[in-house]
Amino acid sequence: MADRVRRSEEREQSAAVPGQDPPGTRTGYLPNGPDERRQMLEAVGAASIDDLFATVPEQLRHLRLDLPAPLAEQDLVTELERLAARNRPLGSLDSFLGAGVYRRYVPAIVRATVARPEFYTAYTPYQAEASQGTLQSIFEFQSMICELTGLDVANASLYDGATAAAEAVMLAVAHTGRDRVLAAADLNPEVLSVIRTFGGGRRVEVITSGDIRAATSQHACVVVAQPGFLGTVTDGAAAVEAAHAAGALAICCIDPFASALLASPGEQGFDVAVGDGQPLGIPPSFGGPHLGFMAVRQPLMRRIPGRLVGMARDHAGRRAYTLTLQAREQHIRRERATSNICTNHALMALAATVYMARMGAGGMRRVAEVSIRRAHHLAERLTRLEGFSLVEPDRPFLWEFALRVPGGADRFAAAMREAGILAGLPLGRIDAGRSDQLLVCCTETTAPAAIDSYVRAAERWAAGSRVAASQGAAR
Amino acid sequence: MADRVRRSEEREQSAAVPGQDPPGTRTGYLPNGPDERRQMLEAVGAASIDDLFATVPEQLRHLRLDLPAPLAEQDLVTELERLAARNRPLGSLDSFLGAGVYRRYVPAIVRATVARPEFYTAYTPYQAEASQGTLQSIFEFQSMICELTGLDVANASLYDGATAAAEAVMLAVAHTGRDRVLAAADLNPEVLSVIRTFGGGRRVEVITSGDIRAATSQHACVVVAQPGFLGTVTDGAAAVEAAHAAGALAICCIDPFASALLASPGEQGFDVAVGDGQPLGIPPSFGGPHLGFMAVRQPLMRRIPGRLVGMARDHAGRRAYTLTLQAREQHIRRERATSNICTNHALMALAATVYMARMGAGGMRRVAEVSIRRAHHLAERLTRLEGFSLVEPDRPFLWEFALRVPGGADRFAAAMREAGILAGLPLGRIDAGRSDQLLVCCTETTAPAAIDSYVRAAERWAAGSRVAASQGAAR
Amino acid sequence: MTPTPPGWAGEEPLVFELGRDYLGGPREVASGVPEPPLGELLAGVALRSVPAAIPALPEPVLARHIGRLARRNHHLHHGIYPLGSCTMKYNPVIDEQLASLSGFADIHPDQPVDDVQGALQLMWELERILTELTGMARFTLQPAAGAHGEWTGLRMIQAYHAAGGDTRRTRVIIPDSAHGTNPASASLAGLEVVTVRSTRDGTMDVTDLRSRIDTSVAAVMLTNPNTLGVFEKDILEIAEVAHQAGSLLYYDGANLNALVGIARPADMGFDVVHLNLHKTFSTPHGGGGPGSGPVGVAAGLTDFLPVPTVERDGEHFRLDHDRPRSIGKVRAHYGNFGMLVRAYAYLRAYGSAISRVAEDAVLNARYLEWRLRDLFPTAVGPQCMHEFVVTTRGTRVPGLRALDVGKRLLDHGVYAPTVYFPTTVPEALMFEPTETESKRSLDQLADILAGIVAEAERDLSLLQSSPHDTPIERVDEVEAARHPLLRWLPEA
Amino acid sequence: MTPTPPGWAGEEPLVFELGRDYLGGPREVASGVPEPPLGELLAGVALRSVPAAIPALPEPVLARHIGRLARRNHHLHHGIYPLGSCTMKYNPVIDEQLASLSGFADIHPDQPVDDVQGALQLMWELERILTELTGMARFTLQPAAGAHGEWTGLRMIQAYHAAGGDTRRTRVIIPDSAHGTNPASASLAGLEVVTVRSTRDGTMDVTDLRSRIDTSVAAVMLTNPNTLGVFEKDILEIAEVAHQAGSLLYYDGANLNALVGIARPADMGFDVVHLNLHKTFSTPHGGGGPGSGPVGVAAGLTDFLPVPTVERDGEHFRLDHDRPRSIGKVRAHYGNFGMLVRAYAYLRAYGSAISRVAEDAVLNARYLEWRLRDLFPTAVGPQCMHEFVVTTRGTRVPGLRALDVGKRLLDHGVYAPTVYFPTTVPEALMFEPTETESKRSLDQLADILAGIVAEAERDLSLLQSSPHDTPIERVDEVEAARHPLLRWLPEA
Ligand SMILES: Cc1ncc(COP(=O)(O)O)c(C=O)c1O
Ligand SMILES: Cc1ncc(COP(=O)(O)O)c(C=O)c1O
Repeated sequence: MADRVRRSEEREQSAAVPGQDPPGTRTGYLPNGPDERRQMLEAVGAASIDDLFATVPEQLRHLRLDLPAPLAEQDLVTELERLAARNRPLGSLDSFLGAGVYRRYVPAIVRATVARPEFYTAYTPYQAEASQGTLQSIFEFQSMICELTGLDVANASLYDGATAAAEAVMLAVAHTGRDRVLAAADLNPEVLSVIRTFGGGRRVEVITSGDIRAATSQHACVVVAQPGFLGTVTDGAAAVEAAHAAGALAICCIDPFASALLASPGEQGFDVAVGDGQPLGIPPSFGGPHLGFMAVRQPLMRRIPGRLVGMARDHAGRRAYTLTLQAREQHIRRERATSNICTNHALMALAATVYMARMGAGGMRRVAEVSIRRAHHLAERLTRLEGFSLVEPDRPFLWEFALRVPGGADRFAAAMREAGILAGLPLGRIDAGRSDQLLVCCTETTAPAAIDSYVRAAERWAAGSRVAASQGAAR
Repeated sequence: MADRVRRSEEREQSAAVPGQDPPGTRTGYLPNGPDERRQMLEAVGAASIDDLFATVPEQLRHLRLDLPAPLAEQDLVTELERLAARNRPLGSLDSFLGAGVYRRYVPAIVRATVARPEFYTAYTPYQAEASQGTLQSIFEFQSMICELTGLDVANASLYDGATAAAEAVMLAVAHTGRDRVLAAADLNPEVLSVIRTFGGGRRVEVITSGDIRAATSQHACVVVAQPGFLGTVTDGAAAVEAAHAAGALAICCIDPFASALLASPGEQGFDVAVGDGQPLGIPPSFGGPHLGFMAVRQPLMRRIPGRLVGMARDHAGRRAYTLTLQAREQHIRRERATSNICTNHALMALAATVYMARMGAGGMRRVAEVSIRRAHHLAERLTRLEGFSLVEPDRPFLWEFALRVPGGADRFAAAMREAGILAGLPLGRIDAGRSDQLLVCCTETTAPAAIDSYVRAAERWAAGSRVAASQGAAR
Repeated sequence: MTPTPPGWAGEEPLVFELGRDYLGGPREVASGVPEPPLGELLAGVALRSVPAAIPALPEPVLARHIGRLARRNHHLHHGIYPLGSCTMKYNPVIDEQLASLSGFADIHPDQPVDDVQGALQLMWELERILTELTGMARFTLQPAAGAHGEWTGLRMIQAYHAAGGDTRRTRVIIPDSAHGTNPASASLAGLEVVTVRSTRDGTMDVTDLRSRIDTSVAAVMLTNPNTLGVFEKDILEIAEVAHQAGSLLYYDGANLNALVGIARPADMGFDVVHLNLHKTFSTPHGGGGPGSGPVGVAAGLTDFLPVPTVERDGEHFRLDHDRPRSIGKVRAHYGNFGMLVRAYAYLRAYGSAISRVAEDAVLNARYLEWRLRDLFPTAVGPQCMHEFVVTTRGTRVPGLRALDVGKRLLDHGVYAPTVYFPTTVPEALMFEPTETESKRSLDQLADILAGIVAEAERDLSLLQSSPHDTPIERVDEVEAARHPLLRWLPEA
Repeated sequence: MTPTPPGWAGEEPLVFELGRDYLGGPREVASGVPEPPLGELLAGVALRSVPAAIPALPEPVLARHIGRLARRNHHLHHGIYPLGSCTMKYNPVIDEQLASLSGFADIHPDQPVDDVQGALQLMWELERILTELTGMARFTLQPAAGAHGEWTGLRMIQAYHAAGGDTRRTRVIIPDSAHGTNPASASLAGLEVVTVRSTRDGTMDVTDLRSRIDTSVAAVMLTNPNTLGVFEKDILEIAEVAHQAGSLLYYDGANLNALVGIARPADMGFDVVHLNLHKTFSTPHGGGGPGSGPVGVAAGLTDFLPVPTVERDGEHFRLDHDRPRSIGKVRAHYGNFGMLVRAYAYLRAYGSAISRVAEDAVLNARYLEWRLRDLFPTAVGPQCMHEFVVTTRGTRVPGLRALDVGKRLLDHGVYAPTVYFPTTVPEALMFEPTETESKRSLDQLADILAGIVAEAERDLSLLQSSPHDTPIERVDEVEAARHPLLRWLPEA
């Protein structure tokens, strides 16, 4: 009897993938079976699937691709879990890595929200009437970014903090008609090089300087980071003063948690604030997708790149949200648009919105505080060890600090890694002159026990390098 | 400035938990803050929260409970992950455990569906107009269970397969007015003991027998399992014949995958089919929540326990679903209800519904087939080893088989576990006479490589026990 | 009303109408082993003659079906769910995520105990917390729901009396306001039900109790606060009466949300207690279940707990199956473990602050009751605990029915309160807001109800034909029961 | 229409209206370290004078807010989303679950390479699959979206010409039917745009191209099939013309869904290609993003790829930052890795059967086009690939506008097709059903459209005032743009 069933299954076989497929099974995510396909081909008057591609020159078709066999969902899981298992998640280590990407606690409701098909399977909210959910959440995001940065207008998101900074520079170039950019030397190096690549096309010259007061009337903008790449607090007011004195725009690359605690960019007088919203409920994910945000002062509103959502009324007088001021955008303005951005990072903006609404300004501040306390505590204990010192002992820092370690930062980090500790980013990778330095980060997810482990392991290292040093001396 | 903010936070403190809480933070999931509480107390004319409990005798109040401090979500995760890490998930081992609980592949869409708040936060669908989602999905579940069992009426779910079997027995007792039950000796022992506990209250006598033909006119029902606890196929038709000859009901405890492949209970003449739907997309979860299902022939419809959903029309003539035939249930009939069940396992029924809709009868059959092939292959290879044999070599089995192993099943299983293999359930735990036996299971999640590992480890064991035996002989 | 568009709220076909493929299905795993014909492996076994008519839906089709069904449900993330007696409190998202950790979801009940120490520890610790909150000596975590717990508790009470040689106790006293599961559970346990009246203030009539109690009574079953939301003020006297007659006192813990952390059933004199983790401790209701109904007992009854119990030896946890006086097994395995994980997580989140739950639950109910004071007469006076019952009898609107108010609420995105329960109150509307509704939400509900009553004064028929804005209108229940259509049929 | 009830579809307050607690927040972790006053740790640092007005919402309040917003979105699990050019295909649920595995989501870009071998291997293998599907030599997986890819590709083309000493090429040729990002990307790269006409059949006018091409042209940018859904039949000739002039040929891969596994851009003569993983390879659109726009290049351009590239040494994978001719970095780190995981999973699910995607995508479009043949004139004849453009000009209903048809569709639970694009077609409706819509769904859409046209014949105003059954009606866009209100204000 089973055989009778089997035979009738063979009908389903017709369009299946050749090979060892059992009859009737379907590959991938195609709803139509052989019956539907036959009916549709007949309807459109095509003798075969091949007929549909008649306008494609014959010589281009009939590929023989070297691709692996299709996988059942269960096998796909096995395969991807195998790859995932070849990575060591931060949660399985004691991690002190930061440098622009942070392991912060992601509340359950944030994860659950971005997993909802109502949000993740929706498109850019072109049809406002059927997209109020996305639109309102973006409006809330814009409002929160304005609150956080102290500025007037924020857009619906950009790709990441680095491209956001580059877009800000392009905005300044367009706004001022100038083609030089003065960037603080302690910008995140990833951010700086993206600004350079963006600037390159339009022949914008990017100069870095330790002295941000060097701004002149040739500069479109001054770009500083809060905190700087090495975790230290920047004197934003001074940068603003210098920029404005030169008629340039003042741009601040800000960490959102810094903005929750410190005087905001708006308060300090910046014209533009950009940053990466990854710490706001978005996992590190090996560097992406993260979240670029940008906020500007009112007069720059029409120069802002990307989507903007506005609050309006529907014809029945109800509150409604809609994409607005689209005349800045590529689909209307084409080559004269303020940017080429189309697809942005809306789902990440949703994550950040839910994160901020859950934590509130108060909760975010306390996250910043606990991170600061832990980092300072760790720094204090480490710098008591022989050979360990702060690179910038005189500048206040937040939750990251540059640490000078004995025996080479790369070797130190490797030894720590043996002990299950990601001790920080060896700065020699970025700047050969800093090969004895490590950028160390604490957050609210850095367990106090991990701090103890770090100190103990560093003690062992210090002892070892003392021995090595004395042996070296003896030799 | 930070201090100014801090001080104003103290307002929020009033109703907070004593101890080290930072000002303004909130515990748990309470939306109202101190301001709202104050307003509400005032409105209802209570001077304090304590006032609200004035009707509770003073001597009962003012508890000093010994409970741990409240936890932040992040700390809660740490704590629960620590406990979870003290368990060894099946996925990290090569598991051959079954015995009524199966590790079958759960398609992603099943997991995603039961994680939707529209389903998991809803109540029993009392108000049909606002509960069509749950109601329609239950109607689909009932229909699928009917299709699968070949019977006419299925309910909206019961707690698990064991209580479903007990409810079936109670149904038979009520239907026949008889108070004896003949149960096949190879019922799952968990099921059998639950039947006994249920029967105990109403003084129903449960007799087990290897010969199901022993049914007499004193028996309310004959209960058999398909497959039997040891994985072998039961001759359902014979059980039905014997039951009906004695005027008793024939009840089949069926594995849903057995029902997808073998002649269905309905086809074989059973009056009632029950079982556990856990293998239909529900994780093992240390034994629960699983899913009891029950289907009966039409004449028994008004005796079925639990909820039933019917298809009907709304006042506008649209198709609508609603709870129906509630006169069987406790909230209407109280002590004369067909059962006391109220809360059931609806969400698990939803999981099973989505599972079945994804796999279809064909997909389920192929899952059964691949399980059978693997189990037979493993059995075949193992029984080639010295000292290993099938306990019931002459009875056909599905994906589970009882294996006789040399040197004691408990010791064998312990040794296999050392090698990362859960070799099966040592049957001595249930029946001291079977201490040399192991119940071994394969499913579609049993990797062929795991089967190879099993055979290799068993070879080593066989070699070891040969040595031990020869040493014993030498001694 | 414009016709419901197929898009936002129209009819959704059945799974069976979305596909007819009973043979195909998703791509499957390769067996990886030799594949002799199945007939060889299953020689002589009767296979299905026709496949079950369960279609395999392609994932995009199935996902949309689910998405559309989901939208047809009221749920807690959509609006208030003030179902009295059901404690529809918010279910923390984190609890869902924790329960699905592979270390909890992917473990087998028959794994060696060394593989499941975390699970056993969690159960052991949860049992300790529940004993602390109730004052009982021990708990079984096995029952799958409240009713299951009631029956389990009664079976233990039977075993207790039998162990004392007292086999004449075949009756259970239950107040008239009790939930239907109480008498039904008694009956399933083979016990006879004796009903005791309530007094005018909604509490048990102690005189009536005294007149009915005798040595045939195995247990007195009570809910406290009772289903009217009123604390049984005579509880200590009731306990004395019951115990003096040799009866035990059973606590239906469905309403513990009013008292958790404030007062303990053991201190009131209860001997056996069941809790609904799916009420008090926020495990989600899942559209009807699963729940979890642990049962706690006083010291004299611990021998009768279902097997197995979870025991601790130093740092090691184990299952104890060897309990000769146990009533046996009440279900397969050890309980709805996934629900236990959620409840444990919930309890650890509140920890020593758990009484805040009861405080806010009562305050919310009292406030809502106050807001409705001029709309509906209360059943028994205004001193409710976590829930209260009002009636549509005696309002400004003659002919106003509880059902119609409930149905009209649906149009406002609010679920109806429990209606027509307890049965002792005519036209009852039973509101339980729970502690997780904000004041804003309660004010909104009160405003909506005021609007509905005003509307009813103008035009009652609008209520009587409501709801209007839900995916369907009222269902023809009579026809549904007269010609029950309980399944899809292939040829229908 | 009855007034929208607050329940099922009413207004939802803003987060800012649901709470005002700017100081509190959820319970926090203890620092576990000494806590000197913050002022000591941050001596001399300017702190915020007032907290940001971002309220902390209790979880139950926030969850309901999200639940109600979710219900106000059309999405793929609710209905068809036939947005032309956007490839709104079904997003497999498993891909979401896989991307959130801690082995993928919880890894840091600066971890030692030995800690992230699985991630690098996945990227390396994905790159191989993309090269196989396109015929390009190598890919960068870094660009975050199509537009980002376009600009990255153009920057490489600039670098290529510059490396050959050819610095005069400052222009890009783009057809009039191109997507807006093409010219915008060119402009961002500092290139000037030259527009080439389309012929009547919708393809590029090769004569016009010949007349405009010269040694100032760095690249010719094409989409194929183009935005009219028509295969550029002269593609081989176009490639020859471009190459003969020393220009490179750029492929906007947004429409690869029509050809994946059927024909390869490299074989057509393209030198640089960007793909939209969020279109062809089903990573979800997320309400606007994130996407992923890998760029592939022919062998002569691999030196210019952004740093770093992923390289394989035997069984070991590494990042190569040391590429002196690279255009540099185009974003932080290595790409939208979470999207790469999804696309890789999708590609492995189809594997060698990937051409079935294109087959069914084209068949579905062709079938829908056929079903609509009597309702709307097509823009360029009936031989579409994966999408097609029709117009409301010249239908039975004078005055019928694309916008009104689109809006009326919303009432039926169908998203509007892309309207008014490409700009070369007046009153354009651009349908792309994708391969993941069933025939049943296409028939339904065609029936709905027939109904709408019939309705328009009777009463056009019903369309013009539509939608009626969505959470809101049409928005006053003009007012929105005139007085832009782009944020909530604390005192508003
Ligand atoms: C007072 C009371 N007792 C008992 C029960 C039964 O609990 P369950 O539904 O979990 O079986 C309920 C449930 O609604 C109840 O409200
Ligand atoms: C033809 C075409 N090119 C380019 C793009 C831009 O892609 P993205 O939105 O990913 O930047 C699109 C997106 O809609 C498109 O349709």
